[in-house]
Amino acid sequence: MNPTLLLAIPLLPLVAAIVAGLGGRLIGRGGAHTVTCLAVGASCVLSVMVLKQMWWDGAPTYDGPVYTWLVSDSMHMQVGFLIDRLTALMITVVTFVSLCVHVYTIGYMADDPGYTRFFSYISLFTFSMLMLVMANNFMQLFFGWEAVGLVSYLLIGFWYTRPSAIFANLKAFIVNRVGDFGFVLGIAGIAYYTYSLDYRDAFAAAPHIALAAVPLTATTSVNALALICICLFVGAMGKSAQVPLHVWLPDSMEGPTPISALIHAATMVTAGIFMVARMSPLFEYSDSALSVVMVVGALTAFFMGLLGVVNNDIKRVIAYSTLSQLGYMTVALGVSAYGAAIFHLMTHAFFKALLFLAAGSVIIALHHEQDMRRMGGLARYMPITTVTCWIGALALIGTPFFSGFYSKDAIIEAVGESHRRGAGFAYLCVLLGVFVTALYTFRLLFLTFHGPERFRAAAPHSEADDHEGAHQDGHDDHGGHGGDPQESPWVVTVPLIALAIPSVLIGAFTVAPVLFGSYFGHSIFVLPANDVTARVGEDFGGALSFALHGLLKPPFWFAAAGVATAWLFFLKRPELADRAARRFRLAYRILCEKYYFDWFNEKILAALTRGIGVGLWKGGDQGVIDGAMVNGTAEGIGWFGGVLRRVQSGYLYSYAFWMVIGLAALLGWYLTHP
Amino acid sequence: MPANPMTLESLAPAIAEIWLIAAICIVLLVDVFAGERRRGLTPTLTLLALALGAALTVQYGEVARRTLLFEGLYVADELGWALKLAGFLIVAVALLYSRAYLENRSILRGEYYVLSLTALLGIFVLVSANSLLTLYIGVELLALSVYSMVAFDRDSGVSAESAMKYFVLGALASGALLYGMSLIYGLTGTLSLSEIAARLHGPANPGLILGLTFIVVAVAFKLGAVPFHMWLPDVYEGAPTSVTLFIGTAPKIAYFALALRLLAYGLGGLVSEWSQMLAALAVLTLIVGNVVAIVQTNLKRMLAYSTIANIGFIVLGFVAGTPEGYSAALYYTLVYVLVALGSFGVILLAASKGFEADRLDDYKGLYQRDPMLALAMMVLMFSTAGVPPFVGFWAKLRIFQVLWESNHLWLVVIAAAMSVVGAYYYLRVIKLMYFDPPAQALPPTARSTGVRFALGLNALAVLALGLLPGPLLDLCARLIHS
Amino acid sequence: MLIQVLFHLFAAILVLAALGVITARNPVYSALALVMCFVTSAAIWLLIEAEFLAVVLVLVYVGAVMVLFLFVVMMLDINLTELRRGFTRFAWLGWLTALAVIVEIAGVVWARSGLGLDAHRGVAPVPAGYSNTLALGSVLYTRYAYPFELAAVLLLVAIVAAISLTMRRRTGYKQQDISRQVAVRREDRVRLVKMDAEKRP
Amino acid sequence: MPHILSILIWLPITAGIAILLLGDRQIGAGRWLALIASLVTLALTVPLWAHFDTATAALQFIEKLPWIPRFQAYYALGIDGISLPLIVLTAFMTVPVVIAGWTVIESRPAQYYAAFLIMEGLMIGVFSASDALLFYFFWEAMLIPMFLIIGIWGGPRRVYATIKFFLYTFLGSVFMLAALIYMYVKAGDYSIASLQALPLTLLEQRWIFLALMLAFAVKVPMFPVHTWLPDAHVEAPTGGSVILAAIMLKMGGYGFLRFSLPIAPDASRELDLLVIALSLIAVIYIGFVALVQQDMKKLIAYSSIAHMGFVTLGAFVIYEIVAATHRTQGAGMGLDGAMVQMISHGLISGALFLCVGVLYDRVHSRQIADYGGVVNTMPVFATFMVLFALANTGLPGTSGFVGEFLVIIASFRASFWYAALAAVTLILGACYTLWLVKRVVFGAVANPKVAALEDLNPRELVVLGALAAAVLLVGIWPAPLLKVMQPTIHHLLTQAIATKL
Amino acid sequence: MITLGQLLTLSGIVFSLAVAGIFLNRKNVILLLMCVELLLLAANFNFIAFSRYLNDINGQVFVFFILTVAAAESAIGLAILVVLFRERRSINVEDLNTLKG
Repeated sequence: MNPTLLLAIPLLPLVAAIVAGLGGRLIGRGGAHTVTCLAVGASCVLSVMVLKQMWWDGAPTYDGPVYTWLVSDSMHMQVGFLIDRLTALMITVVTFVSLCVHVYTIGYMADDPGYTRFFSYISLFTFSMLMLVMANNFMQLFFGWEAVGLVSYLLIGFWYTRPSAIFANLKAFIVNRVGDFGFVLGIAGIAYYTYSLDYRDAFAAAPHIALAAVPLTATTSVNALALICICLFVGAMGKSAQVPLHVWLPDSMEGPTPISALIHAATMVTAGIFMVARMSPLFEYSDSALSVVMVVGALTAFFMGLLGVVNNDIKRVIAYSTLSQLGYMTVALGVSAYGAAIFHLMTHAFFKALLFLAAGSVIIALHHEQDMRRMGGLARYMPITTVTCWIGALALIGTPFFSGFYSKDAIIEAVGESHRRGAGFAYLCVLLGVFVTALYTFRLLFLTFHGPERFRAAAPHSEADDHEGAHQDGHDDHGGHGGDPQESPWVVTVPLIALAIPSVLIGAFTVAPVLFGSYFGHSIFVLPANDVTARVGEDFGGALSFALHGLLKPPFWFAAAGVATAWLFFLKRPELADRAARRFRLAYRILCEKYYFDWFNEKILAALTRGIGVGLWKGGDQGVIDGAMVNGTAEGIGWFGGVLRRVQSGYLYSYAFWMVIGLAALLGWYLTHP
Repeated sequence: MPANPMTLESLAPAIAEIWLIAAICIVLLVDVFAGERRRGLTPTLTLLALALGAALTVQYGEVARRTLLFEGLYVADELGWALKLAGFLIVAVALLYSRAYLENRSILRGEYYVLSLTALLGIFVLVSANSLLTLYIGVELLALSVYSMVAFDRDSGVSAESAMKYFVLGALASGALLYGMSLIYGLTGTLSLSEIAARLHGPANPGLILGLTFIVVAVAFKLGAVPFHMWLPDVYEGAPTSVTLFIGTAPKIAYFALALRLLAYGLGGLVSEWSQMLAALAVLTLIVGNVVAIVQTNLKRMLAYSTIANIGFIVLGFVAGTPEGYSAALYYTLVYVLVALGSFGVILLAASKGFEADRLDDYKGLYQRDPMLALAMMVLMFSTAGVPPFVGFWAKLRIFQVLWESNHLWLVVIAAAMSVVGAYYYLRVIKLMYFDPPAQALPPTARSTGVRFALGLNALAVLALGLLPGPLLDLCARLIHS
Repeated sequence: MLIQVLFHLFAAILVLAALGVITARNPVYSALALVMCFVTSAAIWLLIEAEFLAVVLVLVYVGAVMVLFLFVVMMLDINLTELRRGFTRFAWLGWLTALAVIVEIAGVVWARSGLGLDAHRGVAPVPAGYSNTLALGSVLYTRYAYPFELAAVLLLVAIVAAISLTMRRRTGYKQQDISRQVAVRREDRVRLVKMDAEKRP
Repeated sequence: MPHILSILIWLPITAGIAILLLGDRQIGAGRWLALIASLVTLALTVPLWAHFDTATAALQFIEKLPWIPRFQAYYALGIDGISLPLIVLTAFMTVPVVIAGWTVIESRPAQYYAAFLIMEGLMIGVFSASDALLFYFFWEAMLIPMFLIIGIWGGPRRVYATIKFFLYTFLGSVFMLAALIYMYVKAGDYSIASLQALPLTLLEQRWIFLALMLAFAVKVPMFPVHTWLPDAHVEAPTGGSVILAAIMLKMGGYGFLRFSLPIAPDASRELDLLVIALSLIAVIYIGFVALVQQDMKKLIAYSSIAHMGFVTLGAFVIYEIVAATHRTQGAGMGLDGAMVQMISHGLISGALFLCVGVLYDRVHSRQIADYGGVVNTMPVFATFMVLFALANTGLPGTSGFVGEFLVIIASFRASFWYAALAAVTLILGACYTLWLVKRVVFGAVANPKVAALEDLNPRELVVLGALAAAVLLVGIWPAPLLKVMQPTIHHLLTQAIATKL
Repeated sequence: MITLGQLLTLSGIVFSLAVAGIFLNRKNVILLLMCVELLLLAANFNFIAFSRYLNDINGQVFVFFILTVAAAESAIGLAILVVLFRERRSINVEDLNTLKG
């Protein structure tokens, strides 16, 4: 494989980003989107070529350095690429979704004053994400990891005048930093045991690391590999928004919708999933770490899904859905079904990006209205959006034959097959999660596209998560209100369609090789004892039969029940929903408050942190150190000086007296102490 | 006592004293006959006499090796020679700085110059003394001249008050000195320092310690070590600034010589005893000097306490009890005198008719009124604080060094801590001059070019000696070892 | 034995007189007590055969210095009632300190090896024909010529200082300067002005 | 290049004196002289770097002249891999300072420039002295210009701040001097090499170590002797803050590497936990304190303390690594990290202070509350500010990442907990820095003053641009920097873990 | 026979009384000058005692000079006293406290 070619894949978007960013004024809006779209398009083409080479031509894995970043104490830290099938798949997904988003943005952001900046950012993001997935070592992985975080930070705060946006981006960065905290420790652990940051060395050493122990206190120690893996997974929890580090993702919807689609659904948030899959040779040797992964994933999958049921902001519902789906992927990782996770990652990337872009389309049509209670009946006005959104929804709930079905069903079955500690609980979660998924997805569909048209009434805003301020600054106001909603322009709908197609088809086409076949080859490592995917695949008889089989399995019925419930509560008898909310007031409240995570973080954790800060500052720095020690010493000396000064009374006899005292004392001392 | 025939050649080493006595007579006579009309004559003549004295000393006064004169009452050595030259220089500079000040206060009288010269003679006598008797006479000659100078401004009540205090306490100290000397004399049977040194060996008996203690007290008083320092702030503050300048500079050399000749040479056999006593005094001196200086509002008084603090360092050099220690003390003394000359010189230049410029607040915003003066003062203050690249740093370094060499860990620690405390009030002066705006309309500073030039040279010397401290360090070591 | 009795007598008077100096209420009494101290001291010095100094002490101190003191006391016209001695409540501390110094000195003097000398021995006997004055005189101008000269300067200092400090020329004070009157020349007083003769019309 | 070090030291000092002599009346010429002198000094570091032999740990560019024969003290200069980057940093950072003061300093400008140039020379002297006495000479002399800079051109509480600064550092230095003299008395000369070679008992080492540590800890500054720094930074003029943060703090770190570790290796080993504990406290405690600051400069100052904690951590964790693994492998990484962190912090904190200076020059306030939405009116500035802020949080790709990364990796070898506690900075650093950015840069225009802001002028653009380039360069390709230090670090490690007993 | 010890003790007592006089006296400056004389007398006693004990004339020469110096000293002391009295109209020791601290 040609290294220059590989280099071009990430560098093209980088160059485009720099050009658009620094030279934005020079080349203008048109120039900016042309340059970036072309660059990302080229990257996409190259990625597909790579994928083709890897898949069909059976090209060998490429693992080579680009340049030496530094050498410290004979440890080489390099920038380099590892291109195997996993990478090839990832870069293709990334560049493809990115390309779609680029195109979509042309329409979506048409009126925004930060147009060129936006293109610069998303190109930069593409570069960062590519660096992340193409890395052959931890340093570069971390570089990409942080870089995507950075761009995410910049993009969530894209509309920097909105208080909510800049709050959300700060929150996102900091929560991610909590994850990075673990991630860095994990990397440091790897460096400790292998004295290298290259994957190759780390993976080779995994069995040995599994035998080592890290002392935590004088008497207790933990398994080194478990510790490292959990640390790494903490990083993944941050990036992939797993409980309890998920809190930033719903807020990140403050960013422009393309960003929600690109970063917070399709690509960046899956970096954690990718990373764990990439680290499968490590995780495989630590059952306990995988158990943790699984349980965290299961919790996220079910409980975050529930939140989608009560939220009224269309983007946030999809965001919770994303959280839930990321939970599914994580569960899959936890049961060693890495392939399934990546497979779901891929399908999810398409249909979730589709859902987001569809939501964006709705939002544009309604002049930046995001509250579903002020939508309804849009199907009549926006046919393409409605259809594509339906496709996405069906894929999401795992309707057989749709792409989501294959990946999700595989995960659920894999969990069912697993005997890892906590697998029973996880299975329950993922199964119930299917119902919940269907419920909130169809709630969204019904509230948005069907039922009465509520968008004409200027309903008073009552929900706390309405962002009144966001609508007032006119940054992205598409003209005045009034008139019927209209279908979006082609730059919006084309990406919708482009994404709808794989949302339907990609599962069926790829399930055989990717999930049950040998697509991943050596890029994912599973110990034979842990290989649940193989067990699921034992009775796999092709995509069609797999789907037909699925009709008989519990997940399908759960999903159907969810759809039915949604129909009953939100389309047929909406008052039932209100009654249920009143009846289960406590539960409803907990859900509305998002399990009080935000409340805890803002009211307790942040307040506590500030309290500690103020306490240490006023008490420690100003009180003890400056007050008592520094100024205290100064004042003490001053006081002492004042006292000594009074000894110098001005009276001759006192002076003489002191002299005699001195004399007598000297005499007394030296005569008695010869 | 070898009875050397007294020839003119043999008296050559004493040329400084001989010339000085002659000069005193000349100046006195000329002043009497010149009368009120030619007021400028006496100062000029005095400066000339000092210059000529220095020239004569350079020409004839140098001795190849230590020789005794005047029946062993007088010792001529390189140390004495160098200190006398320094004395000439210091007194000349001090008088140069003082001229305008004296004139402004109508005390520019010939007697002032005569008394300066007699004080200098006292210094010379001390510097070359080799007998308890010559030491005593030197001390008194210096002290009596200085007492009168302090009271010289007859229209100033504080001057008289401080002179009275100085006089009474000084007499008390003289009494102690004599009492101690009498015991030392009685117990060794000789007045000659060389003889005393030769006869003192073996364990000290209480009588010697008794005498030694009295002598230490007297020396401590003269130097200004706590708790015998109390005259010093009052005198520095009360005396006319020109006299403060005088007291603060040249006599320090003499008292260094007193301590050296008497304690280090004469009573060298009792070094372990007196160095312990001095150590205790030095600690007290460092603490009191630095701590009390902080709370002062009068610059002269603050510098007085600063002097006390610096005396603490000089005493520390003696505490080491080695030639290295004495040379460190000598170096410190010379450096201190150089800086004190400049500091009081600044006060003299800042003062004008009816304005003493001795409150710290008078220096607010001095930089804006007179940058050159402020710069000089800053250099001097940093030097005293012991900050390189100024020479004060090397002085402190040298003291630390000898303390380490003589294994005085705690003294090092205390001295180090106290030099930090001390830095504070030097910084305060700089703060006033540079960081604060001028307080109110103050009279302009003196503009006499010559004096300003001298002051500039003074400050420059502080810098130059700081950059290249080697020669002076070597000189001090050589002087002590000679 | 007689000498011992005399010594103790004079010593007692000396101590009492010294006490008198520091406790007398009137400075004049103090001065007189001081004179008494000097006289008894001179007597004791005579007892130990230091005649010359005894004489000088009486001459110089009693004759000159003390007179000077009394002169100043009188001249200053001090309000004596103001100078009534008042020991403060810390006086006992002062006395105690003085006592401590005495004890320390006496302790050293009488301790067994306090001085390294035999404190119980008397003064050295003088040979026959010994003249204390002669002995002093013979070294004073030879061996001690240097300090002698310095003493001269010292006295000069005293003169200069005393005059310069106390002599006050008041402003506006008119006095005759005889030497200038005598030395006056004609040119100083008379100016001959040569004028051109009046122009002729 | 004979005498290049001397030229580097004395050229700026001479220029400074010349500017002083030119005076405020000819300040036009003075300014240009200052700029030219600082640029020439910077240019001279290029051949210095180019001719530096990266294969040896020995001192290079040696100069040696007798200075004080009596003390066996020499005017001896020479640099190795740990001095070179710091010298370059010094020369590099002085240029922005000169430019930044171009129009801003109105009172006594001649003295302002003179102070900075003289200080530059003295600081280069500190880093290139190979004689302990000469080192101390420069070390202390540098206090004077800094004292004046803060005191004359500082803010309202400048007097308190500058005296505190002076006394704090003086206190530390005096004890260092005492220790140096003690060693001189034993060794017979002041050359750093012979002090390093001097055999010392454990007791002696312990006291020497503590005395040296006091001096260096104050300079770094380490908890709990750090409280001078926030005050000094807040009150200092922009240039003063920049030099203070960028260079002066590094002298403390340099001192640890140059003196403490090689001279008292056994005491360092014995007391390493003390230093590590203080470093970690600095990272965490100070992180919390930084979080609640209301004053931008104070916040950055506290952040400096936290970042410098990595320097001391990296330097002393080597003993724990050896103790834990019984090997030296990876210990050098701690030292590498410490060095890189110093360089990087010099660039970043300097840049951040310049950023604050840019705002201060326009609004005359350092209070965070007086700003908000600066990005609306100063987009270019905001870009730089965000970049430097992110670098301050240790974002990969910027220089801030490299040092912290290396130190954390090295710490893990010693103990999981050291690494974990050190890594807390990832969170806290992000919190305080980005919260600052949020409140100052982002948001709607907060008040009319912000609305009236003008974006960077070309002068400021050049300054910040150069710093940004440097920050990114070191972040993206730190290898050359590490390469220069490699032999020296290796040698230092050998010295540090060898025993003198 | 008068022993050395007796003489030294006597001088010690006189010395102490003189010193005590200086710091016990709170009213009269002239008294201080007198005490100084007493102090010198005590020292003279010692010198003469030792001189006679050792039969060494040098001690007495010293006393001779002390007497000279003492005379000069009292002259200057009194001169200062006169100046002081002229300025302050008082020779009260307790009034001599404008300089302090």
